[in-house]
Amino acid sequence: MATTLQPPSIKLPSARGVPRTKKLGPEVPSTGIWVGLAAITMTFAAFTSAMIVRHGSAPDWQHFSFPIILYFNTVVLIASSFTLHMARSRFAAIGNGAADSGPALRALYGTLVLGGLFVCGQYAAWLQLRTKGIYLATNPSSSFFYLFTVLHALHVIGGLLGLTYVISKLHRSVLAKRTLDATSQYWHFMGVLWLYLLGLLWIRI
Amino acid sequence: MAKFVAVTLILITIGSAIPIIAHIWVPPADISTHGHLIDEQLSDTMFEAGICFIAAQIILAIFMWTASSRKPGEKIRNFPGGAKALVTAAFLLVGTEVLALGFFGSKAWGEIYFTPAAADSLPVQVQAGQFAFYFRYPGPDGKFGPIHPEMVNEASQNVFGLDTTHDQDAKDDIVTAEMGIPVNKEIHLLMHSKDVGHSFYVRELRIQQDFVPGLDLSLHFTATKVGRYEIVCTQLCGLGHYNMKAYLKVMSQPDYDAWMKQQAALQ
Amino acid sequence: MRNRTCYAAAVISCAILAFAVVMMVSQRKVKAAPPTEGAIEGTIKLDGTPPHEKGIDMSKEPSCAAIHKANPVKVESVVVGPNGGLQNVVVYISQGWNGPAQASTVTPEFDQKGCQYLPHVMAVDVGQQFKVVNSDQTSHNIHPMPTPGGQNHEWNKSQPPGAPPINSSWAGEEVAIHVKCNIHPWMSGYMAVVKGPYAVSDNNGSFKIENVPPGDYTLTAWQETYGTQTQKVTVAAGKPATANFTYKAK
Amino acid sequence: MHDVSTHAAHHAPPQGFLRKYVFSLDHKVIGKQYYGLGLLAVLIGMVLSWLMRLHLVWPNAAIPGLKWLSSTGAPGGIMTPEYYLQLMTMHGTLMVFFVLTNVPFAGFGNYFLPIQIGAEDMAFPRFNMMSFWVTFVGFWVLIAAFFVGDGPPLSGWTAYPPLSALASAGPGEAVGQTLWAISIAIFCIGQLLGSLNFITTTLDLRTKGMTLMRMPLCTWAWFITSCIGLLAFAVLLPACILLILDRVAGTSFFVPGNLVISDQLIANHSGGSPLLWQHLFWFFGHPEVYIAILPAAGIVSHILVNSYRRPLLSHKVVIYCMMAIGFLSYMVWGHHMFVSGMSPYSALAFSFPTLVITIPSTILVLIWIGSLYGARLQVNSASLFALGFVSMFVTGGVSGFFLAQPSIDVYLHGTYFVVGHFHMVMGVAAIFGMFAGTYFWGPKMFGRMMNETLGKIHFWCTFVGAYCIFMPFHYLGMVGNVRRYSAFVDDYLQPLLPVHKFITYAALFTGAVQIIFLYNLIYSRFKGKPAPANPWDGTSLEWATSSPPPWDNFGGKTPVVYHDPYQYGIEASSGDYVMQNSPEQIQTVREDK
Repeated sequence: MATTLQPPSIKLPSARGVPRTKKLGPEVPSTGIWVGLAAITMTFAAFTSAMIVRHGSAPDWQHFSFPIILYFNTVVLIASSFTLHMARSRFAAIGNGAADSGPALRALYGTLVLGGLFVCGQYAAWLQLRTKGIYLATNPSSSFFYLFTVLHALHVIGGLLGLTYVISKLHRSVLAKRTLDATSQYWHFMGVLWLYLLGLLWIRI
Repeated sequence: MAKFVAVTLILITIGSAIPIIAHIWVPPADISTHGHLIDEQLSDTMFEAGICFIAAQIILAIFMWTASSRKPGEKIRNFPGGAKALVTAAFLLVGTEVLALGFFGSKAWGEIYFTPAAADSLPVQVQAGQFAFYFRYPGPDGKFGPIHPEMVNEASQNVFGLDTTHDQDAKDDIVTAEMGIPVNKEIHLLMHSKDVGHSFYVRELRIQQDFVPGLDLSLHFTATKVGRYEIVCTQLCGLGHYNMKAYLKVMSQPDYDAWMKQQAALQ
Repeated sequence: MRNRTCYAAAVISCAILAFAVVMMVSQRKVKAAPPTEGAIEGTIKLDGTPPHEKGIDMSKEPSCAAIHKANPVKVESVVVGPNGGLQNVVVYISQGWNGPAQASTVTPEFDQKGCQYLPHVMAVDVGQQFKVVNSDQTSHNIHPMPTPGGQNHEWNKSQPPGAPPINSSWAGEEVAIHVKCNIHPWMSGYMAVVKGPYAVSDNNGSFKIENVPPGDYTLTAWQETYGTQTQKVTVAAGKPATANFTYKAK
Repeated sequence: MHDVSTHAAHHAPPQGFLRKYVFSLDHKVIGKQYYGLGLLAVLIGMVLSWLMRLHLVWPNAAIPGLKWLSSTGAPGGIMTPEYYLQLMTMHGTLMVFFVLTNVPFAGFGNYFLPIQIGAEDMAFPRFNMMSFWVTFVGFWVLIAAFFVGDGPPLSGWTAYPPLSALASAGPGEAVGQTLWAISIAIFCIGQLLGSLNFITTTLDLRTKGMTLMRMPLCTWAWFITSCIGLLAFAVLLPACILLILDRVAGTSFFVPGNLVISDQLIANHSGGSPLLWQHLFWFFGHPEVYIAILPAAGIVSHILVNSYRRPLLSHKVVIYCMMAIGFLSYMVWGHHMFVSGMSPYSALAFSFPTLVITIPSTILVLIWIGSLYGARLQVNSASLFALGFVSMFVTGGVSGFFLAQPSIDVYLHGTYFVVGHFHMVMGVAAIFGMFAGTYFWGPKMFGRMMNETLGKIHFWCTFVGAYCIFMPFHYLGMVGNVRRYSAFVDDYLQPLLPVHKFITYAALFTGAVQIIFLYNLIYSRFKGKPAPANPWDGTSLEWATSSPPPWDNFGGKTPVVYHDPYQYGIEASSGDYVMQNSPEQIQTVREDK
């Protein structure tokens, strides 16, 4: 194809910033989050297939009823997603004139608390299992249960760090919308992932 | 320099091809009923791969020679037909070639592996362990005694963990360190590993099968030539891997019976 | 000033002299009165017909198989001599010994020859140096397996032909540590780690424990298949005491 | 956490030695760090291969100085069987992970991907720095295995359980194997961060006019590779976690029950599936081959176009072929498991996609060779190594015909034929890509020209040497010479020892001539003549800035792209080429689609 002198219209990297500074694109965070989520999905997919293969390969699989508190945690996590959604809409409102960042902050803190509550709830679930004498190495089923819940909890803790980061920026009122969006994308994904894991464990364990 | 490299490349190509064409290093004579399928497939593939290899290298060398001897002013010429021609060529020639290979290859594979062992085949159990193969024959009663892993004791040569005092079936089982089989009789090889992964490889029989701990795998083959061959381990199994081997004795039926008596005496 | 230094010098030299004298005396005291050592000897017999032992097929290792072509090797868990003597039995003092743990000063050798251990059973004192050598044309891996959790730790080292001897010793009492070679799974031997004097019965089943001071002792015999037997024995100065053991063939 | 203002700290050139050269956020410094780490790893790996070759042909000879390296592994300098396997494991792991993955992908990619798309840095400089330092830690955790307990693991770079899962399975399987698994897990995290960066940068930070199709071929290769890596390492990581849990927490993911190791019953495991590890590992393992080879292929295409002084016959087809290879690489892992007890039917299901990979690979080769026809070849070290890559790629590729077919693999599996195959196509070819990249981009990275004469000598010796080493491997495989043997005691292997001797001599020679390269690299780094901005009359953006580029790559002037990447063989004011960022109107060479 013969080249034209008019470069095709594609987004410029943000032209802000004086020379001799590095300029980076505005859509970077959301792309990054999506790529990251792809990797996380793949990881859990690998664990899932491992679980299915392991379940099929040997007769030693023992089923056990997992702690009721998990359902409570599930509700908490879903609730936190809603509060985060509220936070986003309230933050958008700030852009549209509403001066006070208080409501958004309150919603964010709510999310933070609920998220923390979820992690504690998971911890409680592990304690319950231990009292029942079900440990990591007791049986492949328990191994996978701990594996999935612990890894998910770690990811949620990562999300909590992200939230605190967002909150601190909002306090200094230097929060960029895309940051909040990226964080909430991650957070909602954690909720979806948990629902998936819960279903998987419910079927298999 | 490019001309020099081109010449080097041609020399390397010829040098690499000679041992293949001259059959200096070839698989040993096949002694199995199925091996000829593999050998034919191997030689077909060698022929096609060889042509691809030689053609590509020589053409690369020639083009290097010509392209490096062009003057700066000279007009650049496109390969006749350009990319389209090459892509079509790749699809038509190579595509059909490899698919044909795949097809015939899978036919050979199917004929070897999709058939179950014959009902009258002779069952032989082989156990791989660090770092030796041991073989077990069911003995007169035709039944293998059960295996008790906790009773495995190599010091007293109870390598399979047999309980000869309690298990009737185990009493007459014959355990050997060499694998003796009658010629022209189908052998049903029952494989299991005692500890880690191993593999059962007999070049002359054209068979190779991994031992996977926790899995009972089986294999069936017929040896067609009397002789003594080496069974070696081809799956990394630890420090003694290089020395993990056993001998396969293919014998006439009478010799086999005699051998079996002699082994029974050693139990 | 001057005579003070002389004084000091005198004192010091006297001190040195006194010290030297004390040393000499004490030396003399140690040398003095060598105790008249006794000894314990006896034979170990197997009562009944020895169990049938499986033959060992070494065809995997041609260099070793060639060595044993003439007389094939059998499992060595019970080795009975021509006149019913039981070989490879470790005899040691289990009670009554209050001398040093390390009674023997030699460095026993654990040889690997024809894909067998020579000796099949080796006794050593706690902390006594022993050396493992390889007289074969092939590599062996020496893999002693003490009971886990004890003072002795499992190890597993290969010894290629021509490699220097492996020198080692054991930290705690243990009768007996099983030694095996994974490259040649049939290879099996034992190391008995004891405190004080010991002996291992020979092909006639007879043993002799040297340098046992007079006194009352409990003697223990260990055989890899039939386990341990003990008996009391009194050692008098001069003449060796006798202690015979008899194992019942199961 | 994923936020542009992670660049807040980035808004001014870094001050101080640490920030500038050690914990730098600058992708160029990080690229060089990866390159240096790879160089260190490749030197260690090469020495290990020397020791192995020496031991193979003189198994009972004392190797001078070896007893100082490990008194137990080599008593009196005579290598024990386990030490051979331990060195082999470390050789494989170092080469595959810390050389073949680090240099062509992470090293050159970090340095040149942002420049070639006109960006000023990676999308997430912090993650970028983290990814290197994580990899660095992984490297030293692996090296630490040399100095613990009874040495590094001996289960090979594939680490099949239960051998790799049970401490009692052999020397090195206690602490060494655990360190190995941890190191690889860490490495995976580093690569995931790196891939995340590459993908986001390519998608979001392209400068004005830089459409995807206008990206140079190596940029494309890095982009595709990072997509492969993102998925592949996301599978290896779980596998390593499961392995570590089996080892330290007593779980039974991979370890079945009733195993008896040296007469001891393994009581605390039951029901695990060793095949599960093989599936997970090879699901990563096969794409890993392309993670090693695709960046090299991209670099080589980039260099070939430049030295052909003409565009390739088709820019797009090359890109589509690389995509196809990357895609297919996820459907073929089972061809590593033809003899490991899979159903014979699934063997066929894996065999055909494997054979299909031949087609895009062939097209690549045909494009490289076909474009050479009628070109004006500029002969320099870079182009020679690039052409050497093509030759090696062909040689290694055709031996794939054999191994792709289960019926032949059943004879060749686990022999030196396999070793020859993957060393040719994955090892030597990728390393040739690195050499080509070094000679081509060295001036840009270090601001000094490298010595061409030395480069050409280095090429010729390495080229001939590599063939002398790895061609005979195939012959040995044809006779059924089993791999991973520390000595050849089998009756039928004894007669092959002369061949092994020849290989050993070749290996010693080829390894020795790499000193020429090292000398060239170091000497020219300090004493070489200063490099101009565009020494090779290149067209892509890395040549549009000074050598070495300023801290923000383009001195604040973000370039705008007007042309396809490879406008060679034309009449322009600058000569027979026009750079991507020059607004000059030219009659471009027509390109087939």
